[in-house]
Amino acid sequence: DGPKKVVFLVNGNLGDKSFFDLGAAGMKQIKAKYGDAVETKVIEMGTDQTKWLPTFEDVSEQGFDLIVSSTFEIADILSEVAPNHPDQTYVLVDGVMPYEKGGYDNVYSVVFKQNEGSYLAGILAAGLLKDGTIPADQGTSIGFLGGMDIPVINDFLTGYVEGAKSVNPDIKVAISYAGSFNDAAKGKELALAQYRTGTAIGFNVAGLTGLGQLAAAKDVGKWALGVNSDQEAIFKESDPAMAAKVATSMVKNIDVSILRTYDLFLEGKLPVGKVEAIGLAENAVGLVETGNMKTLASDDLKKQIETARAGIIDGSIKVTSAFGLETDKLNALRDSVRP
Amino acid sequence: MTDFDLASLITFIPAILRVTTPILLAALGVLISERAGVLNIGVEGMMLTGAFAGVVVSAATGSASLGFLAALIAGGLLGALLSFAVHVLKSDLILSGIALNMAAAAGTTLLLFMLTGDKGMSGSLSSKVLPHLTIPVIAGIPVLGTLLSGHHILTYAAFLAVPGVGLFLMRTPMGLRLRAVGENPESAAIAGINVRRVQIGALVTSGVFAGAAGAFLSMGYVSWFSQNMSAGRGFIALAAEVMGHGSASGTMFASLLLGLAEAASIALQGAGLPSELMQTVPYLVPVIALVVHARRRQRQLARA
Amino acid sequence: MTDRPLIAFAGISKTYGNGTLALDDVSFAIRPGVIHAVCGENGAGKSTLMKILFGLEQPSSGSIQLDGEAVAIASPRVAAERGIGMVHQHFSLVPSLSVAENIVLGQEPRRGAFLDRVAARRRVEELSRRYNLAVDPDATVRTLSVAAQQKVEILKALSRDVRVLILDEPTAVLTPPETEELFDRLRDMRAAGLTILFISHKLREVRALASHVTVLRAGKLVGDAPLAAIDDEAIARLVMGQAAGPALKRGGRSSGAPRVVVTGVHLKARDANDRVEGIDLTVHAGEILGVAGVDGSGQRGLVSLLTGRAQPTTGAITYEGKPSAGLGTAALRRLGLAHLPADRFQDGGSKRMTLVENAMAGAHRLAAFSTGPFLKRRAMETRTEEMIARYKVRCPGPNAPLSALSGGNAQKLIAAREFATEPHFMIADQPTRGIDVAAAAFLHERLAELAAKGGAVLLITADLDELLTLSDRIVILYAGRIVARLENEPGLTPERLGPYMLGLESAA
Amino acid sequence: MIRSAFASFVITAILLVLVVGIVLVPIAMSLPDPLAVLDTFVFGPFRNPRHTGNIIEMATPAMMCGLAVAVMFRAGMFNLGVEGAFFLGGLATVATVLLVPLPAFAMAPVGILVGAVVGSSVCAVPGYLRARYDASELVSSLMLNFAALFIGLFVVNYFLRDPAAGAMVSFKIPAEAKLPKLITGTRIHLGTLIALAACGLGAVYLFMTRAGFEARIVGSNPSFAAHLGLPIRSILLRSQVIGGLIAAGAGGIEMLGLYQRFSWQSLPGNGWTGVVVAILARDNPILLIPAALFLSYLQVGGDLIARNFDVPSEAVGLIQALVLIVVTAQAIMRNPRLIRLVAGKKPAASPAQETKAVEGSVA
Ligand SMILES: Nc1ncnc2c1ncn2[C@@H]1O[C@H](COP(=O)(O)OP(=O)(O)OP(=O)(O)O)[C@@H](O)[C@H]1O
Ligand SMILES: Nc1ncnc2c1ncn2[C@@H]1O[C@H](COP(=O)(O)OP(=O)(O)OP(=O)(O)O)[C@@H](O)[C@H]1O
Ligand SMILES: [Mg+2]
Ligand SMILES: [Mg+2]
Repeated sequence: DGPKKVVFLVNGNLGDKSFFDLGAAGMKQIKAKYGDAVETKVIEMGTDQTKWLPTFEDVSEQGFDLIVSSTFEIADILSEVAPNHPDQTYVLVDGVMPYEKGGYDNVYSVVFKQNEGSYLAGILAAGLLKDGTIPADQGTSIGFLGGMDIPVINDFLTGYVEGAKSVNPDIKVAISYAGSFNDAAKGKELALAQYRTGTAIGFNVAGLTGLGQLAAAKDVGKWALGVNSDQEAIFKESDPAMAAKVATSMVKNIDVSILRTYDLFLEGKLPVGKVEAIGLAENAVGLVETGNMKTLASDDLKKQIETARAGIIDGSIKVTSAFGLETDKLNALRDSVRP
Repeated sequence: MTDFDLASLITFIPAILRVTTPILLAALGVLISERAGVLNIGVEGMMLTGAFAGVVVSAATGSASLGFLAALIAGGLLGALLSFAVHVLKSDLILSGIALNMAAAAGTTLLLFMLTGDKGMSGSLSSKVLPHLTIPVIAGIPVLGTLLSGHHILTYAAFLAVPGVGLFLMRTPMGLRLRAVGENPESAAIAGINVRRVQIGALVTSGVFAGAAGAFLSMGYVSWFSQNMSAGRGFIALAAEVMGHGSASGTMFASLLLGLAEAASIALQGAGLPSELMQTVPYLVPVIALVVHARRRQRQLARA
Repeated sequence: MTDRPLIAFAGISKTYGNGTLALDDVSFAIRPGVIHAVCGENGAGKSTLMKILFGLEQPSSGSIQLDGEAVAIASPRVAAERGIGMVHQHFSLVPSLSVAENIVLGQEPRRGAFLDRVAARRRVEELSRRYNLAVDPDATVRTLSVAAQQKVEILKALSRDVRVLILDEPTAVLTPPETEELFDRLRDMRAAGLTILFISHKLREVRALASHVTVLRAGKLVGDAPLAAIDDEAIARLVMGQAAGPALKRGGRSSGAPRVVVTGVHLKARDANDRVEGIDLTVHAGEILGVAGVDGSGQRGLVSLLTGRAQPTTGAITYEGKPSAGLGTAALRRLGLAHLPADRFQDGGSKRMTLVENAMAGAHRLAAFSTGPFLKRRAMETRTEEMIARYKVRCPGPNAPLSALSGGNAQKLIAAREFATEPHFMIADQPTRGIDVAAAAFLHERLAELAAKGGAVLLITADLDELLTLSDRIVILYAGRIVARLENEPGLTPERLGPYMLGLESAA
Repeated sequence: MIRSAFASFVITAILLVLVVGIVLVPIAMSLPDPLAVLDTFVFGPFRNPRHTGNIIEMATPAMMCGLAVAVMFRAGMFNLGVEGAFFLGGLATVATVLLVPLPAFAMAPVGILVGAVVGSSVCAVPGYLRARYDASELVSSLMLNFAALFIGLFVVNYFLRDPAAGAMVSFKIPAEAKLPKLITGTRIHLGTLIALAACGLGAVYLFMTRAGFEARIVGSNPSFAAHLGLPIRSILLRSQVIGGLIAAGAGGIEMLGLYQRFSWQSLPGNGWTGVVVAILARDNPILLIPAALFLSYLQVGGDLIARNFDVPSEAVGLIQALVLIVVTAQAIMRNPRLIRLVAGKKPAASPAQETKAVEGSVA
């Protein structure tokens, strides 16, 4: 029979520099690896949520072998569509089906433990301050710039704060939310406000808004931490001075995991009807260690990060997740590090 | 952020000016169109397109000035396009403006994708930025230096444009004609003025201002273009113009107020209040200011 | 003077977008250096023809020849280049601009890139002196009285180098001395070689000024003759298609109880022209009280007080014995107030709404036209059709927008609405401004009839013939005060009123 | 009347073919099967009942938001609060059905009612500020839209958030609260009937009631309204409250009709759609229905080609923008010669300069 058909449904628009772009990159990797044996397709469903269900229904009838989509919101859509198409296989990235209620034997969910990767980012940020690599006159606290006050963003925050606290229990973290994912100018302004009030290094988790932090870091000569993809690499060619201020990026290898999903699917080993949570152990999240970090971080600090990684993998270190965390508890965590 | 001493207040001022700049530039554009009777709802789309053109052309030519020029031209062309829809096709003004915004959002993303293979941002293009200006002597003076020196060139341009636009509207023959056309097109036509030509000119000029506002975002604030990066500033500019009651100075004060509210909400992030509530500040302050202002006007009228 | 016509209309027809045939194959010629009058009923097509000559409308067919050469007048700009100026029936000023700005608009004096305000002011002052039309160049037009705006209009037309001046009902709101002055100036201009096209419903003015008259009726040319060759009655017959009815006899009514009593009323207004500086006034049932005065002597303030749009700063108004303090327009209208406003399109109606809607607004809450919250559209339409028929409103139909009506016809419809409520107290503010003779006579009958039935009428008018024809008593306003109270006895003439109106005498 | 309206429709159809031709044909030509692309765009929405259903589902909030805009525009109010009212109405409806213990049958009606009342504030507050202080309703409504968004997000985060969910969304809307589906195989729900009824009632209100008549008088000439002694302020306020109630009610209906949870994290854009629909329909409530259906048809057709062919969704956005401009192009649509050509009859009078009226109310 002919080539296999895989489709990735974007419940928004491409260009977010985050899950959607990474998902599309995963489709490219599948195509690159399997060539003519596979047909891949990416469909943008847009931001109008009422259009998502009809698109899933259409696509489910078009004979795809694998239908991939991402984000938690899609779980609700799949819970309506998947039972009606028992022969169709679905993959939900960064979201979980309510398996405990039974059913959904045709959906494979995979979630990323971004809190684990962020824990390492927190160690790096706090460590750079503690060991004086970033001198105290640049600032004494670290920053976090979130797109919105929502669980998937806060999952980065909890790990980041806990990682930093593991280095310095008294660390202060300036936390801002932009309220938008595409306003780079506002992201820059928020980052500048943090830098102005004593932040020396900040972590942006805000899509296109977050990139504004890089411009701010360049302007004031302080430091930024990228997210999802290697943000140093984005500007390496076009703006080396800015790229030089990205200490590292906490990557979330959605692309790699989508390719892995397809590999497993071909082998007949895809664990449908289940959720897999992948993190440091699976190399699904982690820090970019080949860029600025290589020269910036001391060997001690790198060692400390390695130790933490091992601890998380072997379970001796537990990182709090924002999923399922009550608002009160989250507020308590944020209050504990307020500058 | 509790220590609101003079020093932190002064460091706060450049932030206000930065936030105000794109709003003010766009609002002056809206002002010109509004006084000519053709309210430019498409300012958001023109801004976005200006931001895009600036980046692409400066990357292609290696020249920030050419990029900036392209941003102005792109905004002006969209103004001409809007005026084509309104004056030649005789489409509805508001609807054409909304359609233009839709088209600009889609068109810039599409072109970006065609040029870079990326729909999100232009990070792979080495585009140029416009400079910040240090004013020789003043820069050295403690407080005054922070206030007056070191801002982006377009920040100076925006504030200098205020008396420029004010003078243009109130003191030049062209401005007189423009106001006459906006207030009473039939009378203007009777006076031998080509209403259509004046309105076309106003929309093009309005687009040029919007293009400059866009260039500030992509060649000032940051050094790249990203999807929908105007992020609603065009509508804020529309509000600023209306709050300014049709005068250039009023528009400037309204823009400054909006900028101040936004900058304050940014500075107050991390004060421990829910971020959502902090984010309402930039939108509630103008409403309150509007009411206070309107009440004062009412009282003045009542007293007169 | 040559015999070659300066302007020749050749077979001009005009059909408006809504299908109204406003002009039907009109041809006539105008010789240079004359004052040429154009007469006709409301809606006859006079303004349309002038707009075509001025480039504001394009003819559907036919052509215009200027100096024997066929010209296409595509816009007012072209008209101005050809030396044609026009004073419009409806104002064409920009309210927020100053007098000087309005006058120089389109041909501004410059100093460098800027408007030369000094030169503009000088130009206005010079014009104002030359034509003896006093205006304040720095005043904002919005604050001017209608008469003052009319002067600005005329100055604006004269400010261009014109050889042809079109005046579309320019005298409607001028006082007699002002009108006489204007006529003198127009005669001077003719002597200086200017050709003047003059539209008026007042035969007396036509005769006093013009040497030639063209009459239009329902879009057709029905008469074109030197004035020397035609008598008034013949013109009236041409205008109306029939002989005029007998003129109304003045006075002779007996007045009843006081209906509206104004005592010691003051009104502070932003605009000095609207201020009321202490007025005592009683309008009785069954009488018509005429109010004379140069426009801007406090009439607007008085009207806004009487209609409830403003409350007196001091003093009191009683309405059928009850104090009206705090009552708004709606409450007063319920008590029987009606008001024919001076500016018919600004206050009297809505151009974009249909005739039915304009005619029934206000009455729509009556039981005859609504059940519960709902309107009885059929009844409203029937009623409007009756009004249209009774008031002879020339219109495409009851569902046409008001904007499609000529000025006079719109006024008739609005009058029909205000009379329909059988008011106890009617304020008629310039009720026949711009209305043709027949329609004016008709409205005069309505006012007289209303008074005869016991209604109280306050008539504010700049037309002293009208004032003297209708009023039982006359008060004269000057600077917000009553300077004279006169019984309208047979000997009273416009000349006697003049000195009071100009504030030269006082008898109160 | 009917004939020239019909002529307008024929002209529209011809124009659309032209526009789609100009933009889509070059794109389609670059693809393997250009005819299939055109075919899908034009006829695709009617091939599958589900897609036809999508048109109607999408038109439902568009009609109601258009009605809300039309009611306010007719009173001369340039209130853009429909966007925020729709959002807040949806939120308050969901909050009511989640937090208030209600018998099953009362959930939807009470929820929508509460949603309508709460959400209407985004239109009513600017309305009040305008009526009371003469403060520009354009500015305050534009600003309050965003304020409503962030206040709404705060409420979701602190009061309605399902901690078991991985996104900032409310708990699930109970099944009993959902609006019943009308046609199996589609998602068309009771809300569509409500929207149609609302448009009918809107026409009755504007053209057949005293209150609507008075609102139109105020909207078309406030001085005339003052001459008549109409209570202008309360009429202005009333129009904006009605507009707000309709818009917010639409938000609630949308939630209970099509959503499982409250999950908006930004303004959903229905307010702008409402403005577009109202302008297309020239503020006529009955014409809102075809206008909304037309807009949704374009959307569904565009989505279908973007989904099934290599046509970027942005190209579809461009086509839609162009179509909007062309269908309101009076130079073409109301060209007397064209209309005569199609209808064989003289065109009706065109109300003078409608754009001017809108501008006037902005100032
Ligand atoms: N920022 C400014 N700096 C210096 N001069 C200004 C400035 N803004 C305006 N002016 C001067 O004031 C004049 C009035 O301009 P402006 O735009 O403020 O109109 P305005 O007369 O105040 O309008 P309004 O009638 O609404 O009050 C201008 O012609 C200019 O000479
Ligand atoms: N813009 C228009 N659209 C449609 N019909 C119009 C328009 N302007 C005028 N008409 C119609 O054309 C006819 C002639 O109007 P015109 O204004 O020329 O009359 P007129 O002789 O000046 O009357 P009046 O003495 O009342 O000013 C009238 O029936 C009028 O209703
Ligand atoms: Mg001012
Ligand atoms: Mg006329």
